[in-house]
Formats: sequence, structure tokens, C-alpha cells
Amino acid sequence: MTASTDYTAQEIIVVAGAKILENNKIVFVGTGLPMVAALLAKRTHAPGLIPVFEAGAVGPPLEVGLPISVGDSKTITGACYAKGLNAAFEMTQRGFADFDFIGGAEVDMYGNLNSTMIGDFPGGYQTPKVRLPGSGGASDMAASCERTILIVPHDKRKFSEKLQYVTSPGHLDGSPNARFKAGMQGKGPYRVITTKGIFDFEEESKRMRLIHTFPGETVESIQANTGFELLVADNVSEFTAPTQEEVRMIREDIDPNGAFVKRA
Amino acid sequence: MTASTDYTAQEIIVVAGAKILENNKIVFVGTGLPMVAALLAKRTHAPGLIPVFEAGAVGPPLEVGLPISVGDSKTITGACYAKGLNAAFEMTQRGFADFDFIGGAEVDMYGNLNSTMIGDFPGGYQTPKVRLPGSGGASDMAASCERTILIVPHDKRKFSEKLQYVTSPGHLDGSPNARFKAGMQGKGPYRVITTKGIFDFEEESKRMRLIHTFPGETVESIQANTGFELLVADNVSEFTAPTQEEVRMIREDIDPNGAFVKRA
Amino acid sequence: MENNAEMYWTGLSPDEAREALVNKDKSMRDKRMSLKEAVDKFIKDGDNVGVGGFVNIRQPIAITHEMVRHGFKDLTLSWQSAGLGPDYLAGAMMVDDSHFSIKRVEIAYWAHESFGLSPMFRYLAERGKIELEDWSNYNMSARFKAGSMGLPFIPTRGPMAGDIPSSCRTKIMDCPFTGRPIALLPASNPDVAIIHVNAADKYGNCIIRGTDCTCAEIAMASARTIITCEQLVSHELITSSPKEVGIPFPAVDAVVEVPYGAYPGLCRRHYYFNGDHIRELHAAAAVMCKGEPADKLKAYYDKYIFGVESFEGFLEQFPLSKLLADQKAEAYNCERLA
Amino acid sequence: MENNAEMYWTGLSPDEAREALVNKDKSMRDKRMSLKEAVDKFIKDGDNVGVGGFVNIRQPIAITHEMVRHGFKDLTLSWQSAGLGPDYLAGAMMVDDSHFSIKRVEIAYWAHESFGLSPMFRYLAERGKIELEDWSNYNMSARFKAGSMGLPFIPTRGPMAGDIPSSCRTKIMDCPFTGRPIALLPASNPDVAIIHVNAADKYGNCIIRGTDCTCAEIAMASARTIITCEQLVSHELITSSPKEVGIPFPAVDAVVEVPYGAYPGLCRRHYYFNGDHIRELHAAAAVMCKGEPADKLKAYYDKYIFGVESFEGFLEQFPLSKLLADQKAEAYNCERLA
Repeated sequence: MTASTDYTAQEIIVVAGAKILENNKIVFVGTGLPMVAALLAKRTHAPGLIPVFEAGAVGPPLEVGLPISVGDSKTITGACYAKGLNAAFEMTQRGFADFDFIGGAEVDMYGNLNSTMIGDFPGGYQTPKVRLPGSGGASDMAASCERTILIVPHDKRKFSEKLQYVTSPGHLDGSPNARFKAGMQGKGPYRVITTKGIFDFEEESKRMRLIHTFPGETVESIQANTGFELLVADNVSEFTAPTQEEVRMIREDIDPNGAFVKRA
Repeated sequence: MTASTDYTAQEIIVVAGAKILENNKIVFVGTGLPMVAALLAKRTHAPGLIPVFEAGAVGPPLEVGLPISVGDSKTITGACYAKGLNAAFEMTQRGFADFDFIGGAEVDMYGNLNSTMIGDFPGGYQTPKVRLPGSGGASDMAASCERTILIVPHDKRKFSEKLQYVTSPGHLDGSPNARFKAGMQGKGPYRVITTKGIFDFEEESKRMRLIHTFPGETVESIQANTGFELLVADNVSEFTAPTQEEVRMIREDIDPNGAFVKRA
Repeated sequence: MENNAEMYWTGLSPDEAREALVNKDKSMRDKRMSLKEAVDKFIKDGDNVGVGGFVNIRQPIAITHEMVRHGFKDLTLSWQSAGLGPDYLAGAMMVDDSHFSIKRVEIAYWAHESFGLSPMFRYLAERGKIELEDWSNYNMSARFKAGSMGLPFIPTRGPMAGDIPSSCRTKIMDCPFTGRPIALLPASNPDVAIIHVNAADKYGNCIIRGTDCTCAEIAMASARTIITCEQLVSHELITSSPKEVGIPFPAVDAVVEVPYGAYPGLCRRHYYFNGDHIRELHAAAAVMCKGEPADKLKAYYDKYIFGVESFEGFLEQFPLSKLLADQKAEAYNCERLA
Repeated sequence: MENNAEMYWTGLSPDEAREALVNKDKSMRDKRMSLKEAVDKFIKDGDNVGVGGFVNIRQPIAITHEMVRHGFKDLTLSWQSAGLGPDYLAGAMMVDDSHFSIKRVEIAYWAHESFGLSPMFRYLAERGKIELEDWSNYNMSARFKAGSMGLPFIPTRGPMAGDIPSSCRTKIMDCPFTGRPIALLPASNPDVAIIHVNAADKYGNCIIRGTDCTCAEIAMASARTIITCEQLVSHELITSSPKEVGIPFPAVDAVVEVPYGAYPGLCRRHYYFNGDHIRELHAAAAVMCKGEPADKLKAYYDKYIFGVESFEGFLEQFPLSKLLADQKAEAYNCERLA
């Protein structure tokens, strides 16, 4: 269990994501790093993890390797169920997903997520400064899975007081029962994993709270790179660096072609 | 094409029903005599008839014989599509059924049908005098198929001014666009086949109109056995008696066990 | 449109149904047990029981026999169209309503198509012994579908007029997009689903042959699901064709291998109807509609259900030649090499 | 909840969608024709085109190439998540918008997952050249589902908050059964569906392998449907497994056998992604986002689309070794005996 000394920012995100996933739970996996993290979890501490992919596959063993799309043929092989998008989201809406695991471009202190546009909404909606891909299934997962795990690269402009567009609803304005009152289900954002640390949400205020710093970061360095005031857990601790074996698994076994985990 | 001299009341209904069905159309077939009629049509003038059964089968060739349930295994063999009830009714609601073909216990002059109860509704709903099976899919077909063909045994008490319970909506109160205004689709009742004749519905009033008398019946004998005032078409004619070959096909090929066409 | 104050949910409300799944262990684990154990563990007095199959096709007959032996009170039964399954439960109530009782049915159809009416339904309904709620086949199928989708309701276009909307809890509203009336049907989330399938693995991944009926919707809408299957097969075989899986394991709580588990009804690829036995059962009940006592029906139950330990004991009372003939009749319907 | 006065339907309104089916010849007849003929006959300027597949999985690439050769104006494109299909259409607009133009998109996602963003989407959206309507994957899937069900709308629970409901025509109402807010999504009934499947018979009964995506819903919601398939097979083979049929023939207007019809995307059991070619296409478009002229993209279109007669001509420009390698990569994903 020797600590790695040359892991990348994306690799520690993957390791942190994998560790948050619990064995024998159903996780609705979004595209990108969540897929790598789910595969790492399944091959380490959580062999009974049940991944669901929005294109329709439920519970594939993923023995044929890392899917590079949530509709990849690799998600179908050995799956327990494989219909289409409606079926996957209907299951989710019903309550079959313990977790969802999604990424986005911009997040606020309540775990609301933007993956739609950079620019002025609604005024500039039809002429965005940067047009991002759009929700995909992320907003559906965020609305209906029981608990949401988010990945957002840490950057002051991306951890914003006010999002330019709210794609995936989190704790909304943080008011009591805001999600329930809006008609949604599930407890909402549970963890945020960034390039600098791991966060949960404080029970009462629903505000983002630092619980683990990544090696090389401090509470101060993270706050300095965050566009809103962070809460800090009493027992904030440093997240253990990925082991050499974890890094090897990511690089050699899970994502050997760097489909999602870039080497740079 | 020798005329049969010993056909039964149910056999002429089957022959009349078969003749009303058009080749290459999709017909949503209810249980009972409509199944026999559909099979006779398919084996005579309408080989391209496409039957749909509410348990899910679309377009089976029925080469393995007469289904004795709309969910019978015989409806699945060779079908072009076979999901479940929701899929069949969704297709219907979408507009995929040119005709539906259903039976019932009591009918009124607008082609509304009762297959739920004999007794006082709503007062006696929880203690019906006679409890019939209930709608099954008949009311769904009547509400959403394009044109409805009805079979009702002719009896003065069963051709009623006012139904004891309206299970399957027909032309409702006959007022202009009544079906559309109620939220339904389709043109509604198209033909009624009874033990005494064949009826259509007059365009304006939507009232039941005699178009063919069965051999041995007259306009008067039929009116005498009808609990409401019938309209009579200008060109009312006698329906040609079933041929010996048609009767033979029903008795020997299609329903040899008398599952639906009783010999008595 | 009426407001929601008067709405009553039978089975689980949408929020309760969600909560039930949230708190459920959804892991892929061995769920095999005896039918006795499954019925004892997962069905309770007062439950809303969702009944799989359609008329006499793939009805959960073995489960209903076990339920009768166990005895339950005040059940609500929900299905679209059914015959034998509810007949067996209703017949038990006719024999001894202190041992078994049905409080309410939410249904579209209770009869037997070519095998005629259900004397059990007539007996109980015409005497006011059960609460009735009439829907249509699509209505009930769509209600289960709404439940399986985690929705509180689903819209349909039919039946929009006539007396069904006044017999049930549907609400008609003006569509906010078209202005035309549309029916909103409240979801059905039964406490427990009872379903017979062709094949399942020990985790509860199920394969259904022939019509799916509304089985997947009922299983996924319910808080708990008991599955009987003709064949218990390996997980590897099931997952070699993921698209054939009709009900996925997280929706299932108990898996019991019960060959002939839908007999004397039909199970595609396995056996065709035994119409003679359906008529024998009905004859025993029909006399009660004419005022005779329960003797004949009690004799049927004593012989076929209370007098045996398990469903195998019921099957053993049929001559082998009859079981083989019913297998052969079905083999003709879907001829394939063994 | 707002009233319906402001509702606008793109594609067909629910009543128009019904009428289109009522007037349609739904007979089981031979629907084989050339792709050129199908595109010419069933797609018109101004149509709402529903795009099958998901991201780069089973996208109707051959159909989009033929559409580009034909040229269309003012299309509305509808899908849940797509990549290459709309990229080819959008790229044609970037090359020459007098030959091909998109007026509007109704979508949840337009990008390529591991292959990155779509430079076509960025180019057109950031310059205000197409109308945008953002939904979620479930929203768009459910809208097609509502269309395929003949419903004017379908309820969903998500996304209930955030900005998506303000970017689209969803309406939020209080559920009449629970009192809680629920989203009502207007149905989508495209004028024409473009769908690639694994196998079909000449009548249009289709078998899909791997994820169904939202293909059946789109086909059944649309007024017309063009199907390309990897394999055209006999009706007898298709109907020997009725439960495997994903799209039934009455929903289909044209059937065209086009092997590799979703290439360079993935088609389960046939071929895996050709990522290199996806990147080649994107590189030619990406420079236009930085202000360069259309030369490189035009060269790509001249070489691969305008310079060939049919999709076969596109395929012929790949080395056989690459096509075989992509076949082999997919064979690893779903190993089976030939």
C-alpha cells in the first residue's frame, strides 16, 4: 500500500470517487471520471457495486473493460437488464438508485450544477459565450437518485456564488425541504470531489463543507480558490494519497487508453 | 357458394363480423366471437388483416389456431411484436388501430356498451343484481380505436333506452363532437352486429340505424325486439345467409371445440 | 378538477412507495426460499396484493394456494384482468371468511373468457361482500406503470366518458397544452406483487415468455415481490441475454422454483390451459350463487389445497397423462427443438 | 400553471399526430427502397426530424449523409443525447447554409463523452445560428414516449427546479393527488424519425441489439419513419422471436439495408467506435470556432459525402484493416459464435 508520488489530479479524483462508493449499492453512473471510479471501486472494495447507465444497462460486471460512453456496448455485456433511456430513468424516479455520480462545469455552495452554458441566462441563452453539452441525464439523476456525488474541477470561477445556469438541481437555495417542496425526490448532493479536496453538505444549512483536503492543499488554499464561503468540518483531515497499486490499476487496467483519465 | 340452412345465431354473427373487417387493416380484437370472426376474415377475403390482442400480440398469422384468450399463447406465435398490455393500449391510443371489435351485454342507441353490471348505478354499484366481468380492455378500445364494431345479442332488455352502466363509450349522448369534447379519439361506433341484423350509425344524429336484416327477420320484428326507436336505412336489405363453406370453416377449421361458437 | 384532499391510497402512497425502496437492501444476493417462507415473510393482513398474469395466462396460482393455506385477512387485490388467481383467493373466503378474506378489489375484469364468468366474483360482488373499484385494462396497467415509474399519476385518453370514471378515483382535467379533457389515473403501488415467470436466477432476474402482461410494472411498483418460476437457472445464462430480462433483480424479494406454478392456467412454452379443471373448480362454487352451502367448494379446497403440503401435492392429483397432454398442446403452439 | 394559449408545437400537435396515423396505410407491405429514395420521399424542408441512437451509439449516420447530399432547409432536430448524427447535419450548414440549414434543436446533450465537445454545436450555438431548447435526457425520452403513446403530455419528477424548466415548454403543476409539484412535458411527435437498427424485415419489423436508446418511442411518435439496418432478414426469422422486435412494421415507412450505417459510431455486435475518424471530422470543424473559414470542413464534406454517390462510397475510403479492426473490437465486447 505504498503511496504514489506521481498521481495526477484526475487520478486522485478517481480514487476518492471510488472510495465514496459503497459495496452492494446501486449507483447511477454519469459519463467520464465517474465511470472510471465505479470500475475501480468494483475491482477493489466494492465488488457488489451495481452500476446503472442511463442508456439502459443495469448491473453489468464490466469485465470487458471501461465503457467510453454510457451507451457503450461494454455496458450491456452481462447486464441484468437492458432496455432504453426511459426504462433507466423510470427506475431512478421510482427509487432504485442509491447514488448518482455526475460531473459538471460549475457548482455553487448548495451543490447545484451547471453543464449547459457560460453566459447570461436567460438574456443570452440563445447566444451563449460558451455552449457546453447540456444536461444529458445529469439533471434527471440529480432530481431523482437518492444521493448525488459530484465531480467538479476546482477553480475559483467554477465554484460560484451564483451559477450562470442551473442544469442539475442540488439543494437549491438551501432552505428547509427545498427539494421536496419543488417536487423532487432524494436527499440531494452528498459529496463533491474536486481537484483539491472532498466536501459534504452541512445538515442544517445544506452548504458545502470541506471534509478532506488533498495532499498539498490546506483549508486556506482551497478557500482561496473557491468563489463562495466554504464551511469547514471540525475534523477536516487530509485524504490519503492514492497508492501505487491504485494508480497502476487506473493506468494499466482500467483506462489504459486515457479515454477519460488524461495523463497530462 | 351454397347457402347454409342450419347455421346458428352465433355463426351468422361471426360471418357478418368477418365481412365487415377489411383487408390490410389493423383490428384490435376483443375476446369471444370477434376472435372467431377475425380468423374467418383472415382465412377468406382478408388475408392481410392485422389482428392486435390486448395482452400484447400484434399481427400474428394465427396459423396455430383460434386463441381462446386474448393472452393465449396462440396469439404470440409468429407475431410481429409482443410486449404487454401497456404497449398494446399505447399503440391504440396513438392511433395504430383502424378498428376494434368488442362484445357486450347491453347497448343503447348511441352505441354505448355495458359489460359491467346489471342493477342500479351508482346506488347499487356495490351490490349489483348481476355482476358482469367488467370492462377488460373494451372501454379502452372503444375510447381510442378509430372505429368500433360491436356484437350484442339482440334482446329488448339489452337494447335499452338507458344503460344500467356505461362501460365502453360510444357516441355518448349523440351530440355533435361529443367524443372529441370528452377527450377521446376515433370516430366511435361503426357497426353493431346482433342476432337479428346489422346496424350502422346515422351521420348526424349518431343514432343506431338498421342496414341489414338477418334471414327470417324484418324491420318490424327487429324494432319489436329493441328497447329504443331504431332508425332504418333507406336501402335496408337482407344479409345473405352464411354459405355452407363458411359454416364448415367455423365448425371444423376455426372453432372445432366450440370454445366461443356454441353449437346449441 | 377536484382537489387532493379526498384522495385515499390503497397500498402505498407515492411518497411511501419511494421510502420503501430507499430503505430496501437492493444488493444482488441469493433470494431463494420455500414458497411457504416467502408468503409468510412478505405478505401481511391488510396488504394490497398486485396479481401478475392476465386472465388465466401465467397467473400466480401456486402462490395463491400457499396464501390460502396460510390465511390472510382484509386483503385488497389489484390487477387488470384475472381469472383463476383471484378465484382461488375468493373461493377460500367463500369457504371460511374467518380464515381468509378479501376487503376490496381494484380491477378491469374478473372472468374467464371462453371458460365463462367467475362464480366467485358473482357470489362476493352480488352479496356486497367486497368493495369494488372498476377500471379498464389500460387504466389498471397504466396505474401499475405509473407506480413503477415513481409517478403519482399517469394521463390516459380513455375511458374518458361513461361510468368508469365515476366508479374509481380517476380525475379528469383539461390538458394544459391542448385544452382538451384528459384522465389522470392515480398510481398503484401495491404492498406486495405475486408473479409467476418462466425463468429466473437466484437473485430475481426474470425472463418472461409470451405476453409480459403487466408483470414488470406490478413488480417494480410494489414494495415487495414474490416470484415463482418454471425454471430456476444460472445467473450466467440469464445475463447472456440481458435484453430478455423482463424484471430486474432489485425489484424482487423472493425466488421460488415452482414448475407448473400457473396451472391449470397457461404458461407459454410449458403448458396450455386445463379447461376441465377450471370448470371443476367453477362448478363447486357456482352452486353457492344459487344459495347452496359451501360443501362442494369446501371439499375442493380440502382435497386440493388444505389437504396437501405444497403445490406439488396439488399437481400430484392430476394424472400424468393429463399434465403431459397439456404440455404437448402448448408445444404445438410454439414448436421448438428441445 | 399557465394556460394553453401560448403552446406551440414543433413537428405535429397531438391531434395532427393522430390524424397522420389514421390516414396512413398500415398494411404489411414491402417497404424496401434506396436510401436516396427514402430521404427524398419522406423528409421535407421545415420538418421536425427525430434522431435515433444515443451519443455515438447506433446513430443514423448513413441517413444524415444522404440528407446532406439532398439538402434541406430549416429543419428542427430532436433527440435526447447525440453526437455524430447532428454533427454531420450541422457541419453541412457550416459549409453552406444555402444548401442545408437547421432552424432549431430540442435536446438534452450534444457532445461526444470521451471524444469531447461538438465543435459544430459550439459554432452554431455561440453564434446564435440555431434556436436552442434545452431539456434533460429523461425529459426528451419521455416526450417521445408521450408522443408514441398518443398522449399530449407526460408527467415527470425531474428536473423540477433549476433553469431547464425556464428553457423549455415544460409546465409545472400541483399534482391533484398529492398536492406536490410535478412537471408536465409536452409530447414530441416529429414529422419524421431517422433510425438505424441491427436487423429488419422488408415490412419494417426491427430488432435492436444493445440499448434500445429511445428509438422505438421516436419511431412510433413520428408521422413517418426511415429505417436503415445492418441486416435485412426474412420475415420468418424476425417473427420467430416476436419479443425481440423493438419497432413493429406499422410504424415504419422505408427499410434500407445499409451495413455500417452508424459508422464511425458504434453498433452493437457489428463494430466499435472509430475514434480517429470522429477526431478527424471534429478537427476540420474546430478551426471554424476560432474564426477560420470553412475550407477544411468543406474538404472533408467534398471527400466523404459530396464526392461519393452513397454511403458505400464513404466506407470505401477506410482501409479494410480499420473496418475489420473495429469489427473485432466489438466482437470482443459481445463474444459469440458466428
